[in-house]
Amino acid sequence: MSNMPTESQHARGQTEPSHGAVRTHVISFAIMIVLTVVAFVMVGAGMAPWIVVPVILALAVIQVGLQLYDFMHLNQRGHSFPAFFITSGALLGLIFIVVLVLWP
Amino acid sequence: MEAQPRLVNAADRMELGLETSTLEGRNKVLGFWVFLGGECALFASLFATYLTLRGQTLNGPTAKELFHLPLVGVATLFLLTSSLTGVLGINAMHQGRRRSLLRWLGVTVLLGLAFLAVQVVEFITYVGEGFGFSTSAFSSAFYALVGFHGGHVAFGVIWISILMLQLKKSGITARKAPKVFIASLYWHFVDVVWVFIFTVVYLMGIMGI
Amino acid sequence: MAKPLEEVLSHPVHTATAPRKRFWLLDYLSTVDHKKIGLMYALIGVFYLIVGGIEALLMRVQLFSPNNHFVSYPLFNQLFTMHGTNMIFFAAMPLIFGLMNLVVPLQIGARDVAFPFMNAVSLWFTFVGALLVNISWFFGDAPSAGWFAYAPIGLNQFNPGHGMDFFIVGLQIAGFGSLMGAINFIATILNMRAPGMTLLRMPLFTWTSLVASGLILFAFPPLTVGLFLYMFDRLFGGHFFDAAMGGNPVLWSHLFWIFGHPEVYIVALPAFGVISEVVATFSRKRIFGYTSMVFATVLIGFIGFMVWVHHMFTVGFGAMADSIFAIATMLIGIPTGIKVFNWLFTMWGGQIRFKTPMMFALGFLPTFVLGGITGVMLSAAPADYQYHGSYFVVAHFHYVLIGGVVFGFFAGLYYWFPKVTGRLMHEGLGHLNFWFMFIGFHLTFFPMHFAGLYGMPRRVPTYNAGVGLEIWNQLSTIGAFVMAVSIVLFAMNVAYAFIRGEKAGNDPWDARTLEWTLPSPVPEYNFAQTPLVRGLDPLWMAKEEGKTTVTPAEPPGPIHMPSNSYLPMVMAVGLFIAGLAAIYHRLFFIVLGLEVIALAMFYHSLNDDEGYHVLPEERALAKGEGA
Amino acid sequence: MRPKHRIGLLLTTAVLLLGLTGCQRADMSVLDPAGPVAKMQLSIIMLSVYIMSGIFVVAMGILLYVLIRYRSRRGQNQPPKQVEGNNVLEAIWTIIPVILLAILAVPTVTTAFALDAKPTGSNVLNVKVKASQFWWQFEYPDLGIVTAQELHIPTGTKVNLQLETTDVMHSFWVPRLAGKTDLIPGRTNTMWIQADQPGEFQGKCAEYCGPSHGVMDFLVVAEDPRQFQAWTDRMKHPQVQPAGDAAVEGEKLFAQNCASCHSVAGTNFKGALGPNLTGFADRIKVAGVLENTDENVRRWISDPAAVKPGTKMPKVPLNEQQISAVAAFLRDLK
Repeated sequence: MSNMPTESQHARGQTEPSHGAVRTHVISFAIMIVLTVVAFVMVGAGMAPWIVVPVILALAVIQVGLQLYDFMHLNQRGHSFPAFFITSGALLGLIFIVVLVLWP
Repeated sequence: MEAQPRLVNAADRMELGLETSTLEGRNKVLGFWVFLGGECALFASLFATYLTLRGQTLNGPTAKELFHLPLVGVATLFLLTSSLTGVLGINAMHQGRRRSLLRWLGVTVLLGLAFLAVQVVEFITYVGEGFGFSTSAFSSAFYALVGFHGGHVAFGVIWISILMLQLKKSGITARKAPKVFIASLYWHFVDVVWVFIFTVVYLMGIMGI
Repeated sequence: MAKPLEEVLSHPVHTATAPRKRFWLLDYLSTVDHKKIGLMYALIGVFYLIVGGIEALLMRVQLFSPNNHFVSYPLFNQLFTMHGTNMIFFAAMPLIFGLMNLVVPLQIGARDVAFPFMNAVSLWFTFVGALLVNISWFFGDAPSAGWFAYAPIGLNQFNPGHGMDFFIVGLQIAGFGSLMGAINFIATILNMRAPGMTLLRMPLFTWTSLVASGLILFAFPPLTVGLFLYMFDRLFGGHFFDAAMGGNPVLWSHLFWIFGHPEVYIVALPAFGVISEVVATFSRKRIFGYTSMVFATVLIGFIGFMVWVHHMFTVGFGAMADSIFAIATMLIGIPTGIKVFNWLFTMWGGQIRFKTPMMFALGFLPTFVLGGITGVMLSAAPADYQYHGSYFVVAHFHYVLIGGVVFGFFAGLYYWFPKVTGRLMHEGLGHLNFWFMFIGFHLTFFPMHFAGLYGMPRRVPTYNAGVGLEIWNQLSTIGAFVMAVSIVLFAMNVAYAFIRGEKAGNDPWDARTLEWTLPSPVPEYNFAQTPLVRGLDPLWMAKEEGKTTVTPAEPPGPIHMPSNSYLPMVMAVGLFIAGLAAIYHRLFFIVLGLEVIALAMFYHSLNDDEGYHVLPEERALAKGEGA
Repeated sequence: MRPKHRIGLLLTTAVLLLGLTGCQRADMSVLDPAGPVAKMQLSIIMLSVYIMSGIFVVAMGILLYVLIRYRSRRGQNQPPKQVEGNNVLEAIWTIIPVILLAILAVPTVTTAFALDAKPTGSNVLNVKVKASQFWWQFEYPDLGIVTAQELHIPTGTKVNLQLETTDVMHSFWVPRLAGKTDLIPGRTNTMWIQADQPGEFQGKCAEYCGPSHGVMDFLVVAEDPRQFQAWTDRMKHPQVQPAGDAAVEGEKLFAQNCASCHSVAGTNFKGALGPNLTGFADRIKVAGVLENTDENVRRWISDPAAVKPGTKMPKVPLNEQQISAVAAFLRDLK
């Protein structure tokens, strides 16, 4: 807070975010829609659960990765702490779920 | 002089937007990511609860009898699209285009409201089919998980609306930017949770897993 | 129209100066200063330590002899429920947040925490949460399902009164406070370190605070969910834990212990941090194996989340689950052992000075080691079938929580007291305080191991005569009163320090870290100039170069300060009203309370108070500041 | 004075006291097992005690040495050498605990699996245990016997327990025979016990279950197989012949006031809410906690909640004389 003036000097060299970002976001979005449609269609088509379940879970994970890395800017530099906390939360959450499912 | 974290951070910030131009902003953004880590644990606990209890339908309807794919599909479409409009809003903010930012945030709020409307319709239908909160352990767990998510969406709608009011008044400033940015993080996170909800609750529920 | 970036960033520096002085009480009620907040946390902690202690004494009197009727069975159940709840949530938690608030920003060379306003909100939420749980006594119905509140004994069918509702709502509110506090400290520690203070140059107390905050972050949400489900079951007809309706009582046990086990490390790790600081300072030696200490701390934090099922070995999950969690639990012994040996070898080759903080640290070592080894004994699942739910477990966790945490905190209180108040406590009284606590502690809890092995279950208001249990219980009761005397001695010592305590000066202990470069008591802005850190123990490094203080990293300039605000207290009052109304099903007051909070948040968000600046000239006028 | 002196003193005192109390009747002691399950569990306890004592002694030895050798002395003007660490030492105190824990982990796992294996065979006795606030029911499905508060088992025989609860969580614990297993609503747990010698073994509820959790006691009565056989015969064909006027009057009062909850084999009394009272006269305890004397029976009936707060048994509207009559009837249930 007190060092705001010095901070701003560094930020002066900031580049305008490129318009390419919009294209990336739209492509990510298109992929998400496709993945969602695939998941819905697989279930709607009544395929065998032992194929469908792992596939739709994998599709969900890919979608979430897109959200985190593209929409939430986790791909940008200086995001190691955010990445650490969100992965820790996800990992521990997964442990909670697995243990509760195995030994309810 | 040896390595100084501040300087490294400053170099990192070159690529980033206005939201991290002040220490206050960086605190807000990091703090909010940390909070989202905690939210992971929160929703994981709710998912675990749901997965533990989903077979306990007693005399009430089962997931397979209950869920309608098209309804869920529409809701999903609304929420996914709102995630895109949210990030486009942040893009506009980074370019300092306030009107564009407000427009995108407005669309995001509308899509959020549309999602909530679908969910309200869905819940009313279920209750009409004899699937209330107290029907069975399964119904309690279902409403807890999906309702908690819906509550998050509703909160996000209110939050972003208030931010829009403020943005109208003050414009994009170094103090406003982090607030808008974390609201967008929140919105994307809510979307992330929904992806797992439609997969684990609805799709797997319809398959009878 | 967008403003150009430059214009946005060169936001005019506020020239507003400090607001006029307030009456001290109003100042504390509205403060956002981490030091004052820390002090209030510590006061809450000590207050509930005494309340929980009185509850413990009543139980010990009841258990002095078999078939005693000093208190009724239902009252006894309320006493142990409130004892556990108060000690864990409202004594230990506020004490750690108190120490963290008082010390962490000073240790990392920061002027404040990342979110000063939210810090005050955390404090007030903790305050009203504790109040809500404890006023249940005055509503004639304290909770009686144990601090673990197992379902279904806590559900309406078996617990029709309002006591459980007070418990659930109060914990929920305090839990929100803790969660916000944790986020605050993570952001503070990661973002606000002085220039040059890399992660591996942070003092160990800061490290343990960081890891403890991380544990709160991931452990409290499962409790939040559990409490919500409990509330739905009790108030809104849910069926999460009611087996008759397909619910699963074990689900609550899981959610509770997912939180409950890390909770032990949440309160223990900062205590380990205190011990690391105290042992290094009073041996006049750098901590031995700093890096392995850091990794041990992080490892304990992570493994701490993978062992909770050992609280449920007797639930009947089968040999596979029991084996996995037994081994995971044993693994925690390894980083803990590393810590113990590092402490021992910090002292090895040092010049040990037996000041009061060091006495508590030395008392901590054997006590905590005993608690640790009984912990490993408990982890062996088949043996645990015998220990589980018996007094052996009571002995074990009091060795960890009193031997580890309380001794650690008393070491910390004696260590940092001069920094906070500017006064030294009395050494003689301090030693007396230590010995009473140490002897009283072992007299109380060592016999409990045997009571457990002789077949005494926990949470019983009476026990069988003539089976060899009397002697252990009588020793315990006597010891409990000896411990009570030690708390009185502590209170006397604090009073003494305020009345005639010696002036402390900047660095009374010949210490090593940044907080000891500051005047005692610390000025509101902490560091007039942010220090430049060039290694672990910056003050010690400066001393080795013959300097008395650490070189600053910046020229003197205006210091930004956040403004005081009553809003955190108002929000807490709103939550208190809403909570009480929820317990008694008064919809109007629920809405009213929530509206108070919403309006306060809305006002805070729109108000955009940018604080004020302390200018160098003003600082020069202040006393104790070598201008 | 330094801390570990005190510890040493306390340890010695504690061991001494342990020896002294060893002379007392200690029929709930984990350290005095009377069956294979408790013996297996004790062996793990002892193994961990040995390993852990070793670690404790080493650590405290170092502490003692350090405190004597490195206390600050007059005339030390130079600060001590600042040591960063020592990789070899740190490796040692990482690896040695790993080895020690592995030594403990192996029997832990094997014993866990051994105890988990359900005993089979023709001579295994099956018992269904049902816990309620605050009493225990024991049903022998193969023998057609139901009893309460006292579990009779033959010595040298594996007994399979099937554990269920009717209300809240409880935990079945007989320290001298086996560690505990919880009884949880909606689940059926199992465990097995065996007594190697005849005797009465005190059992306790070990999971907090309400106001009278502390007095939710029961007994396991182990008898040699012939005596057990005799007991089962008596339970299958109980003598229910009230002798004397008081007992006859008691039977009538029982039918009016008690039979809706209590059942007695060989009679029309079929209440299922409270403990089965077949063979009541043979019981060692009343309500699981009081010695089975005439006075205690009357005390229990006249005000059950005074003995067990929160019990479901109501205060029956009977005068003192009527209560004595009911007690007389119960005394004749053999």
